[in-house]
Amino acid sequence: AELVVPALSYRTGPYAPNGIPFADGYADYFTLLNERDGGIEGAKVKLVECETGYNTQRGVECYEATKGQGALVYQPLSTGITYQLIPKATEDEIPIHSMGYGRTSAANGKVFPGVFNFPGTYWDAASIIVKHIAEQEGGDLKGKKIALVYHNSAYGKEPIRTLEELSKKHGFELMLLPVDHPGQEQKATWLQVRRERPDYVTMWGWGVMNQVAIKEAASVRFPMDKFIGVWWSASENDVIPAGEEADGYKAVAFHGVGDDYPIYGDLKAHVYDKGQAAGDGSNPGTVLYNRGMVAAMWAAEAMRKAMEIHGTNELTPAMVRDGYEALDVDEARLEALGLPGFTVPVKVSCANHGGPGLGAIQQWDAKAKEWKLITDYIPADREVVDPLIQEDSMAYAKEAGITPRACNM
Amino acid sequence: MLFFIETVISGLLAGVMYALVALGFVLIFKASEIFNFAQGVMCLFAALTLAGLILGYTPFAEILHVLGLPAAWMPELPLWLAIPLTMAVMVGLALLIERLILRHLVNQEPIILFMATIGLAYVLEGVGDLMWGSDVKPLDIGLPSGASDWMLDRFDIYVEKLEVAAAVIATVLVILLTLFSQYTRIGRALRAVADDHQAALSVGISLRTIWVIVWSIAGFVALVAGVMWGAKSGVQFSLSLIALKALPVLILGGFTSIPGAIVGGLIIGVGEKLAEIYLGPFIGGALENWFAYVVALLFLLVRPQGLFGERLIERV
Amino acid sequence: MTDTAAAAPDTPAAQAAAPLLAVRNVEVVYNHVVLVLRGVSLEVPEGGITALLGGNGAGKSTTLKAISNLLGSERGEVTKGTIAYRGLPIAGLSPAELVRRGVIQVMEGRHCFRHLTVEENLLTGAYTRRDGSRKVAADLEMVYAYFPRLAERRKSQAGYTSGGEQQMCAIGRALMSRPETILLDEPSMGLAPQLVEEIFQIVRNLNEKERVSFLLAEQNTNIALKYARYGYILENGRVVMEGAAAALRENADVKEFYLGMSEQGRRSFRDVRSYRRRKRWLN
Amino acid sequence: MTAGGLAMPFRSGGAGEAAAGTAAGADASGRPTAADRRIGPPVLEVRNITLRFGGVTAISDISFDIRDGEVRAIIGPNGAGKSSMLNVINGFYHPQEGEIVFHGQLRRALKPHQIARQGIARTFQNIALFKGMTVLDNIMTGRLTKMHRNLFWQVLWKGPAEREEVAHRAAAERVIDFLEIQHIRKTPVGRLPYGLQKRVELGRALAAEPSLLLLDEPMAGMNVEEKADMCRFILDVNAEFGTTIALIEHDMGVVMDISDRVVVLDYGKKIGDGTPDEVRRNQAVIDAYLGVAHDDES
Amino acid sequence: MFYRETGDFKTSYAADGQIFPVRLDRWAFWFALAFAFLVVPFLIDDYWEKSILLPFLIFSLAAIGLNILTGYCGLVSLGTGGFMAVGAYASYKLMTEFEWLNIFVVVLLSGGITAGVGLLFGLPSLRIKGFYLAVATLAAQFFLVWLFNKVPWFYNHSATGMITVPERTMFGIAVTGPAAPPWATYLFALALLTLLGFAAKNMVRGRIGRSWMAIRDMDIAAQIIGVPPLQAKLSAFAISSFYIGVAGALYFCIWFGAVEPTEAFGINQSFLVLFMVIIGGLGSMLGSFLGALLLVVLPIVLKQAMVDAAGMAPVLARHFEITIVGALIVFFLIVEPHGLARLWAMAKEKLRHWPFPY
Ligand SMILES: Nc1ncnc2c1ncn2[C@@H]1O[C@H](COP(=O)(O)OP(=O)(O)OP(=O)(O)O)[C@@H](O)[C@H]1O
Ligand SMILES: Nc1ncnc2c1ncn2[C@@H]1O[C@H](COP(=O)(O)OP(=O)(O)OP(=O)(O)O)[C@@H](O)[C@H]1O
Ligand SMILES: [Mg+2]
Ligand SMILES: [Mg+2]
Repeated sequence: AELVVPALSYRTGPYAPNGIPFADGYADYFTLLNERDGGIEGAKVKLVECETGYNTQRGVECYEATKGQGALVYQPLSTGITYQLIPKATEDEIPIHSMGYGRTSAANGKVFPGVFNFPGTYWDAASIIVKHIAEQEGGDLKGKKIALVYHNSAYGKEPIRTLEELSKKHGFELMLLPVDHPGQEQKATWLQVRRERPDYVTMWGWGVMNQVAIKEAASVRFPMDKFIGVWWSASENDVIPAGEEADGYKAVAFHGVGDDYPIYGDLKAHVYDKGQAAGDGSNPGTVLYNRGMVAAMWAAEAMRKAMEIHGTNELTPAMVRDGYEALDVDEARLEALGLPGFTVPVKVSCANHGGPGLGAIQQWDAKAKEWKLITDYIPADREVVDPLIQEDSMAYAKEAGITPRACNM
Repeated sequence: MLFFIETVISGLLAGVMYALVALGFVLIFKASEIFNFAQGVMCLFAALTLAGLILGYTPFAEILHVLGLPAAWMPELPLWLAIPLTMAVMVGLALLIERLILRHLVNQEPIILFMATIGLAYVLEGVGDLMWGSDVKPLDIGLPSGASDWMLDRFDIYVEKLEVAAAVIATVLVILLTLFSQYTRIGRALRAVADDHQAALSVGISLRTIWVIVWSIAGFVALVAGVMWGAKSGVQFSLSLIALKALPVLILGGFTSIPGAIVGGLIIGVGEKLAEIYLGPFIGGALENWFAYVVALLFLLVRPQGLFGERLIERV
Repeated sequence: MTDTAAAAPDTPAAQAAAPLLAVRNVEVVYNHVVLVLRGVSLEVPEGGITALLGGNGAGKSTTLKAISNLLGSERGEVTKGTIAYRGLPIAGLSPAELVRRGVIQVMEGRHCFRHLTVEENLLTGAYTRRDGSRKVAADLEMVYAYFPRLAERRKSQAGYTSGGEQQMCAIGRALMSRPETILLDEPSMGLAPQLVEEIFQIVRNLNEKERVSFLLAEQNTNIALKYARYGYILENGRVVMEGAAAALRENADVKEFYLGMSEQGRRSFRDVRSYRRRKRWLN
Repeated sequence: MTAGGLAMPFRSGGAGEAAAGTAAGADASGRPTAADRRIGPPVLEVRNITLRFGGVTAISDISFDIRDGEVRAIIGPNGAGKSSMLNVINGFYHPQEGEIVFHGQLRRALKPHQIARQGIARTFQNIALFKGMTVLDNIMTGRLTKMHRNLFWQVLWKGPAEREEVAHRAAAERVIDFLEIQHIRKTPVGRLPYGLQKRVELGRALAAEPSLLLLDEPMAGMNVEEKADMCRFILDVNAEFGTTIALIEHDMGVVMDISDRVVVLDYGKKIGDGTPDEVRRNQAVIDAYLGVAHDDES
Repeated sequence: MFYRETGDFKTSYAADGQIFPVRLDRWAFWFALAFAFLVVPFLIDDYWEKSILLPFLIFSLAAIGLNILTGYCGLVSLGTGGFMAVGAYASYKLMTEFEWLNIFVVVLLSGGITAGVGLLFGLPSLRIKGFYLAVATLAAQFFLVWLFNKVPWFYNHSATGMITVPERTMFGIAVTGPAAPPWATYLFALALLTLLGFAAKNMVRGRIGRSWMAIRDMDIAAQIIGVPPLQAKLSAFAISSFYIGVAGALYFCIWFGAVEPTEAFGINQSFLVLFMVIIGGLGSMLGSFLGALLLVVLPIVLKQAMVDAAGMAPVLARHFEITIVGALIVFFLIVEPHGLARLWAMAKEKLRHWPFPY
């Protein structure tokens, strides 16, 4: 049997520089499974790439086109496409894994049975950043000012609610600075930062916006170690253009960096050296490549789980959904996969599709040209995040006429 | 007050950056009444080519790879070789555009030509990607970058060095181009072509030559703009979207006026920065984009042909 | 200008020997479907003034545009026949190349460059010239001498000048290229009577002094036949009659249809509301 | 406005048979002469008009009148300000000085389309047809001022809108018959030869059933035969519907033959005004405009 | 001679003024319509619905709208995306504020609201012309999108600014929301398109259409013969916006179900529709449909040919696809600047003469 896994990648368009490494990582991991293990439990994975160009319309077309081929799980890879697909995929009973993006409140498995967004949501990330800041400031954020520089789209607006709640809780002042797509010109934004002199700046950026922001921040002499991005503002592409100046820039992360993991040995032996690497093979070890890989890893594990539950390797999307819901990838399993300590342990449940909500802070070392994790994985502020998720998902349930299912596990 | 001055300066300099892109539009419009939507992509294409050559990318590597041909044989070229080569590519492009598109669309409605340039934009985008790949390419050709420390320490004013350089270059360009179009034989022919293709043909102006010249110059301007913007934000697809930033500048200054591009750029630059900073907090930020257009629109209501554009001749 | 020493242009022998411009059996189709010229043949002798006459839509302008290769820009094409200038086929030449060889067309309907000043318009006429700005300046003065009205309006944009001024501008512009052959399409249109006469004087002048050859399409048959030496009458895309101008002028049909004369002399426009004889050559 | 238009054959459902009226038979002498026709009081008076463009004075202090039912010619050298004068009359140019009296009333500053609705129609020196439309549509456009069905009925089409359309179509067809352009009814005007375009333009103006018709060089670019046709149309319109006509023309033969009175402009100034014969003898006019050309022609 | 009009005489002006004067055309049209209504619904699946038919129907509607403005009235607008956004957000607000409103009414009302907005943004067209106007309409594009992105009231204060369509039914069958069967959404859109298509044709062939075309072809002459420019231009803006608004509402309600303004209604959408209109044929109803069809189907066909049939890598295919689409656009413009509709007309003219060349 074949396991059909579509990859809605975007190797073209304004976000291609980010889309390419992710797509490569995602593809290479499955290639590795096929080449090294002969697939998952004997079933080969068939990766169907479909180019979306980060465009919703094309995303939907890709969905409809690949759906018929027996697609088992979708990684929509854009907040816009995720929102699109949530109702459709739910109707079609195909699981979606929007890993660390998409609709945050989909973490509520009762309302969104088919959508998974572990290991952490934007709201988790926001609270982790605030926690980190609090730690830096010795625990007290009263009277501090934190600015959010965000991509002026659904994606960028996600953390606002949470940050507002957090500012109430901690007594800091929140300053919102939207940046329009594509974000090449951010003079006004950074002049405002210069004038208002916030103590910290956090960023929900994407694409060219990230690197311009980091450059501009350096130009207005904003201290880099007080500038913290979400995990999508944390790739090499974003910091390298700013050169030395980017040194010290921070971001949240939910997986390890670099290629210092046993799996890279296997990848080299079974994939790269056989000339099977996706793309031009220049991306292994980069942040987004690793992220593609971790997404593929969880998908593979979920399928394995599904086979275990249903006792067959002829999977249907619904079975894979069950696999996701029963997913449990702990340290030991990661070790076995050749990815020790690569990411946070994940245990999904019927009610919780959002995972542990852990994130570490990584920091850019411009001299060595590499990211380093500088903290342990920090848990999100569940006290703030959970009620928000509850509220938002229930609002959706009401609007869409969904009766939340009961989860008694 | 200091902050206000700072904002204005930033606005002026940002405006110059827009003007650089707008210049390319003006040139082509002036010479053929073609509203060249591909100008933005031409900036991208020029910058991509330059960056690709400097960084030693092999053109069409992806295709060569698929065909099983060697796909990594280009050396990293030095700047003094890469720039003329890029210019040669742009001239070649101009030739091709004339040969394959313009020649067949003589005497057509402006909107048809406009559409053709959008088609061209697609083609260039696709070819650019095929040729050089779609990853971000840093473009470092030794232009100054970052804030001017001197200004910052001395006056506490934040000025981007790159943009000052851009301002100087833009000024020189504008002066040269104005002289060229106003006082040379070719310049006059350019304007004649814009008015009436057929009549221009009938007096012996070769549309082909004129178009190749103009598109080559526009290619050169695109290269300059592409280099400036590429140095600022890396060379990648988004570069082509700066065209949208240039449009309000264009209508404000007037489609046919080279100095208008600069003046328009300055007004738009300052206007949008002031709006974002002083108005943004009250009505929600990220209003730069539409604000630029609204500023332009307001000017147009007073002068429908832009500040320096040629008057629309309405007679019966 | 022309340096070929030719025989006196008026003698038929000279005409037969070396037609400057020979159009043979040309067929023109617009838009791939509209057949407009159905096999037109004509000749322009060196140093001659040849008139192309005919009613509206007969195909005069189309013939001229076919010669000057301006059809392409109107989606028309020559589908049959040959056009030769000085014995060489000119089908593949660009209009610019033709101008360089000395053939220039003054298009019907003025076609001035609206945003250029009158003077700039005239200067574009000299675009192909390589003989230095002094000569160009001298010719500019000559044009101004021909058309004093243009001198008065030299600094205004052509788009804002009156219809007649634009017509003068278009003709003056063509003169600026120092052509050896001019294809003149409706030069008299919209010009005051005095000026019409002047324009034809200029034509005759250029022809005699500078040995410029002319092919002129003209509705004003009267004056055209007065100045031309030879004439073709075109109807419905075909040449229906040709002959020396003097002969044509005496032809009864021509008199009736193109000169507006009846047996009693000039007919008043007030009286023409009666039945008209049908042209016998319109099938 | 056009109360006298009851007899107008172009009017929807009108009775006249224009084409028949002009066709065969009627010999020259049967035609009413200028004296027989009812030439009434001035419909339009132009008083002390001055029009400047920047430094250029196109018209300076010109006054004349146009009487009801007459054919009034405006002549003058190129650039004299004739077209500008028409533009002033139909409101496209606004003169700096002077006033216009229309039907005995001082005319306010109006928009051109409002003036059109008062019954002034015109043709243009450089043909201004709607190039993308067919001959029929162009002529129907001339009747827009007379069509009134609102959007709702338009969308519905069946019913009032269609009835209105058909009625006006009939009127347009009468114009087409009158001008003998039936065969090109459905041809896009851009493809027509110059002379026919001029005729269509006249048709468009006629379709509006104007009381005052302004013609700017209607016969430029035509040969004698076609000019004769055009004259016939103009005279018929004038004679049969009493339409007042003001016309600019450079062909003196035409002007002298068909106009009742002629006003002569020369670089913005009026240098003559009177019957064709008077004007022909006026030395100032001969110097400025006619030259000697006219006389040795015939 | 396959295509003949001979013998197809008209005896009344009404008959001459009908939409398809030639009998053969008329039959073909009614046949196609019957096929679309009676047969297609039984054949379609999700893929056909979501990737081909709905986009085609909806973009046809938008193209008709833009054609009214650009093709018939000669005003080039690049604000189509913004106006579609107005339609979408209007329908969302109407649906959520007045839950009892029938979806059909909602869609039409959304069009009406868009018409109002269009009217407003049409005002500058009285002074500004040509490309100046085209660029100025971008002000509408950017402003509207910004507005819907910025003011939480428009998206009912949802966390991300995304709007999601609630389920609505007609005759007891869902036509919006994920549960709507493909044939239902298809028929809904088709019915609207048919209705509005006829309405548009009726407008453009009558008084209003002529005044638009007069303004388009030569606005000064139009004024001088009595067309009030204010009325003509504003009505074109309003009616065009109505169509575009309806298209926007359908885009959101039955095609996508969830949208965010910055992407779904970005400037690319404006260009896409403009393409359709120009490639199809300015000032031609048929052209609007042909243009929409071509630009909806072309990328899909190219993609399938390259990826599925030829086995090319999707990225490479995408690069080629952009290049080829661009090249084809240029190609079509060169072959016939007046669009597919004219090409079609010329083909018919050839058929009429066939087998003779002229
Ligand atoms: N671009 C075109 N497309 C289609 N038909 C055309 C085009 N241009 C001209 N024609 C047709 O060709 C025929 C000849 O036109 P042409 O302009 O040559 O006539 P002409 O003799 O110059 O008439 P006129 O005296 O009115 O200028 C006309 O019937 C006209 O309809
Ligand atoms: N809009 C305008 N702006 C500037 N100058 C103008 C304008 N309209 C007309 N003129 C000038 O006014 C003068 C009169 O022009 P007008 O068109 O009325 O002349 P005309 O008598 O119709 O001449 P023709 O017989 O050549 O058509 C001309 O010199 C012209 O250049
Ligand atoms: Mg002609
Ligand atoms: Mg005039």
